[in-house]
Amino acid sequence: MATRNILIVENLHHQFGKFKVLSGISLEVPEGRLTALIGPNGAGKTTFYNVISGKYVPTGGKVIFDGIDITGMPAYKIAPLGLMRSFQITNIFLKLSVLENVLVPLALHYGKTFSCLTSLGKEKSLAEKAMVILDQVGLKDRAFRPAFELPYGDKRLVEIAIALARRPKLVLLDEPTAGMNPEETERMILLIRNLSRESGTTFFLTEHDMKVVFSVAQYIFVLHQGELLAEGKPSEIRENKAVKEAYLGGALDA
Amino acid sequence: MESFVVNLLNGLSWGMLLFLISVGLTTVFGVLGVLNFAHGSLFMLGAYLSMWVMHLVPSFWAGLVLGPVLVAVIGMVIEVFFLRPVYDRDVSYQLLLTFAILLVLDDAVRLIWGPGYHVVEAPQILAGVFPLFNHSYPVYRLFLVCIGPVIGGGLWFFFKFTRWGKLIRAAAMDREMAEGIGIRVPLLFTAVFGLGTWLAALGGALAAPHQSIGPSMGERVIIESFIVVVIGGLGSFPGAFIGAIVLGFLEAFGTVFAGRIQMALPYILLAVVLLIRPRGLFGEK
Amino acid sequence: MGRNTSVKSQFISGVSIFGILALCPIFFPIYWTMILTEILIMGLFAMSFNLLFGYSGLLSFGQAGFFGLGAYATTISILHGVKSIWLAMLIGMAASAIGATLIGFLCVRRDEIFFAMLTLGFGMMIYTVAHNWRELTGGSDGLSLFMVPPIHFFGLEVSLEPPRAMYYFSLIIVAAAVYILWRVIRSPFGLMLMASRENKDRLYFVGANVKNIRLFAFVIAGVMAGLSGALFSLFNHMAAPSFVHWSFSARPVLMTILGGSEIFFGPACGAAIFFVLEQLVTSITENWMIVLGAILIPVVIFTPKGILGTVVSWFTDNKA
Amino acid sequence: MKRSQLFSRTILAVLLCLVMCMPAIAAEKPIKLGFVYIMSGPFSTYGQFAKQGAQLAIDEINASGGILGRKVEGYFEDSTGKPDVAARALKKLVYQVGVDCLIGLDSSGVAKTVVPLIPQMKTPLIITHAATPDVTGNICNDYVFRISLNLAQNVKAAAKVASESKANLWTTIGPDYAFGHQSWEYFQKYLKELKPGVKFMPKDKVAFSPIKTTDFSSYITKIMQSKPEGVFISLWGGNLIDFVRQADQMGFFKGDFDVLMSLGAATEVLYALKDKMPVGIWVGTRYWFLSNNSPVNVKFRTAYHKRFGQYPSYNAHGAYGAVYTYKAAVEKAKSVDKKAVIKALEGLSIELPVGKITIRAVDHQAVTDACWGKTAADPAYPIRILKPMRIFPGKEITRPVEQTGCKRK
Repeated sequence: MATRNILIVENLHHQFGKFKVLSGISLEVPEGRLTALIGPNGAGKTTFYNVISGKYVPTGGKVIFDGIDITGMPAYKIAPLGLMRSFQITNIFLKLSVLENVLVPLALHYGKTFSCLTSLGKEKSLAEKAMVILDQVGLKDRAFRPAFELPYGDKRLVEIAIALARRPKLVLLDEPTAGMNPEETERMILLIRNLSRESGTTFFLTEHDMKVVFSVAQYIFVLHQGELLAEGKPSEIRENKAVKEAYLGGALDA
Repeated sequence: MESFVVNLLNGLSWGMLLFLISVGLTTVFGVLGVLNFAHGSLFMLGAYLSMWVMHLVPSFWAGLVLGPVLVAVIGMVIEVFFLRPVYDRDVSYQLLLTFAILLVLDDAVRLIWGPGYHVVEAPQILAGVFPLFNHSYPVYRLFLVCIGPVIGGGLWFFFKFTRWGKLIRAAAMDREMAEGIGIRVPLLFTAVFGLGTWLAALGGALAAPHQSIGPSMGERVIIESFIVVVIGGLGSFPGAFIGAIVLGFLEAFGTVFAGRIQMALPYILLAVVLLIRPRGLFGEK
Repeated sequence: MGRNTSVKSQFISGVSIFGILALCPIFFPIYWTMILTEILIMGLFAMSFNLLFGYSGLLSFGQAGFFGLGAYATTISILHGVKSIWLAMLIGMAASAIGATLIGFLCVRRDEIFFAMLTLGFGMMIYTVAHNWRELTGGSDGLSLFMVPPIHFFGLEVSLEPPRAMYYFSLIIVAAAVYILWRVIRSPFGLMLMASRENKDRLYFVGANVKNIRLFAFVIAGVMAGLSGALFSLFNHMAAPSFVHWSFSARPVLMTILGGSEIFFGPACGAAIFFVLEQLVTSITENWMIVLGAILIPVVIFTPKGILGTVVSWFTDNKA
Repeated sequence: MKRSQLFSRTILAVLLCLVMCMPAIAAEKPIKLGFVYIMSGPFSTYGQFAKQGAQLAIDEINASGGILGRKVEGYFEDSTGKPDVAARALKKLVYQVGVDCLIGLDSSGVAKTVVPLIPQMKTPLIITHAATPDVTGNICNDYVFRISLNLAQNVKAAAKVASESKANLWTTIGPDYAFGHQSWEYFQKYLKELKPGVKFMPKDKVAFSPIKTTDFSSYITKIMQSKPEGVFISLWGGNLIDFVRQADQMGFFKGDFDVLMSLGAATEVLYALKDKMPVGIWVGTRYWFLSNNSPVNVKFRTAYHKRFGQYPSYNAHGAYGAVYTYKAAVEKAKSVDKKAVIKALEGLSIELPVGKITIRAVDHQAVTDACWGKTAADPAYPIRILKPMRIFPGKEITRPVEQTGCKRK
């Protein structure tokens, strides 16, 4: 059975001034497959995400999400289509409670942005939905605590919960385990695997930590100096000579 | 033609005075991150204290040199005792704190020197006039036109080539890094605030022979120097220069063409610049 | 600290404050009733400002522009023959709404000090219009209302000329407006505002058009400022250019930071503190500026949450 | 222990306050006069002068037995020059302090917006400085009086001076708000009446500078370039000082044209400028301390000079004169009842330092003399004085009631 491609990137270019960051990247992400994008520092992974999620307008190429051309679309229009992302640096609503952090995208999703005289407390269905998501990521018991009080690992989970709240078709995870200790990393890997299997959402992550990538991803793209160096199943990538060279041999053995 | 040249000089001389005030404001903002509402009051204090010295010594030049230095000392005291606790606060708290300082300074001046107006004379050498077309133009205004670039150039040299200047620029760019390479940042901040204050006070001392000295002096320049700093780009040195000259010209030529909206000209300029260039003319992204 | 309990306590404190305020004129001399009226009006003004400042993270330095639009439009419509106070106040609010929409559209794209300076600039443009359009606004002299028309309800005619009548009129209007603000803050939209204050970029990436959210808040704040301006013009029988000047915009900033921007009633409390302080200081000395400054400096340095905010956090900290 | 101590101390403090708030229960209550002037900020000079003048009058009156045997107390409030603050100050004086009469108001804008509030307060207000014609014109009311020269009177005198000069083409520089614009309008009207052939610069050639202006050079340039024969200047206070110094440097006073300054003889301006005030310029003021040598004036200027070290300004005179005017009204009415005092004020004539004034019964404007003169140096005084001096009798410069727009009665 041929699965549908949820994301198609065609010949994507991006440059800052004269500095080329992405030069001609084409790739496809099939629905339901846990895909990863790896590459050494400065390969252009975050820029790639920023272009797709609408932070930058690409200087060339096309991004097609779920059959819709989203090239150059602003971020706030892309998210409602079902494409969400998380950030490498924890990027949540610190002074709001954990629950409220999730309620923000939920309220947006259900068109409540400008309803300004109804009480949020009375929106029971929103709160229930939020609790389900918090349960999924394991934060249910901390729902009423202000987000800034949480330990680092939990903040990263809030980040994921926000991305999941709108029940997106595709989630871009930008280094979800960055800065985590081994225990937290372990928990995150488990979470991503489960979510990918159960939630019906496609995950596309970048990762620095090779261990994470190879234990999670079903398919891997390798980005090097703004170009796609290789792609394939984890086992194929592991054996790829060019990839090994790009990483100077070191990281892949880890 | 004649009116054009005269207005050009009018705009330039007022612009240079604005530049001196604004460059202090922008330097303080660039390094300390504080937008100082009391800057206008320090300008006023500069005028009063140099007047005081001028009467004491009595020499215009002594006042011009010593007055601003005295104010700079006061500025450093303010920095140490009042500004230090609020560096990591929101801009609005800093604005309010400096506003409170403004209230104290303005009223203190009124208590000491009374609410009336005072007048200071330009020294003999600058007091005359020179012929311009068939009118006479005061030498002192020309002096103002010249002193602006001199002080601006001096500052530029200071920031570009001296050790202290380089240190200040380093601290402005990255406070933590500056601390990392062993700069005593608190001391540096005090010095920078002193420098900013000195510039404002120097502006006041230079303005003294040109306008009446009164408790309202500061209030009149503070919003204008805010506008200069913002349209030039916060923390930008050339920005303050260009901004001040543009505003000076706008106000000088505005009397000819603007009519009823003349009062709004600085604000229209401010809005237009911010809408087209959000960070000001020389602001960094 | 659970948000729900704080919501409940806020509501209860709101209702009890209203009750106490309703009783005040019975015990207060007439002058203090007038001061209290002013506190109510300025309190609403400060709270409108805080919808932007405290809840949306936008420091507006031109809020007096909308206050003034409300005051002028109300005064002008009464002077041009509008007999109903309600209609006149509605016209005032409409004028502020239009002004806030136009100006907000341009301002909400900017942040922090740039937002503050833009609002300052546009506020001062409104000031220039008020100051120079002599035919309509009376120019620098402003406009004076010789008589405020009486209000009618249920066939009853009530004159607003007696200070106590004006007080109750203001109290009811301000209470209604504050209730609306309270609803707004607790609504999903209120959550959006706080989210935009906390992390504008993130909100953008979960699919919110931050500009529109801010614009909507700007308009609500503008209308509320306009309403307080309309009340102020009725209370003082006048509209004057000084209502629109930037130094008038500084008042809600001062009051909000004095009272505390993170507490719903903080700005109103700040207004009360400000007025009482002003009354005390000016009755002692003409040099009230130096005294006010000397009081403000330690307040800003030592109570970063404002006076009410600090008091509230004492209590909540003790509980925890 | 400590707590109870605190408690008892609080009670003591409260009691003390109460005692202090109820002054002199036994003695006859003093007459309370409430003053509202600009006491703080940029224009506080005016409030300070007024306070000195008022204090001097009150002390003199109390030393000579008070009014109807009762002592006089002055209460001073700060208007800050803002109409809402001024309204609050007036309310405080009336409702909280319970004054018998209100005196004051500097700014015309403030006067215009608060005057309609006065009837509610049912307390007479004697305006001593604000010059807008409207408060004794189209917004006049039963409770508001003015003993100082208004704009129309002052400008009428200016027009008379101007009509005698050779200049036939006039222009103006004034502050860019109602006062400046109105001064110019009245000046044109009155001068045209006196000298029909006279011409005035068109709108785009005259200059109005915003009140915050400190650099007048471009306005000076504009006026000089338009080549007028006469210039009428309505700038005042700090604006006028800045203007005179900058204009002098640019050759404005070299004699290419005639110059009139409607408020150039204000003492705060002359004291600031001292010998930098050019000589031979026509200047006017609302009160000139050397305008006459009547015993009242000599007593006032010497007493004022002795006590405060300066010759009195028009604002000091206004407050001083208002207190004496109130005294005269009370003595005429033989009562401090507000209605009776108002009745007595209507049509009252009294000898003030400025000369004899008469308060017209209908519009409540005082008919008072205007003083103009040419600036001159005199070693006996630290400031410029007026020589020659012209006194314009009040009757000649005060417009008839029908023209004021006052619709009382």
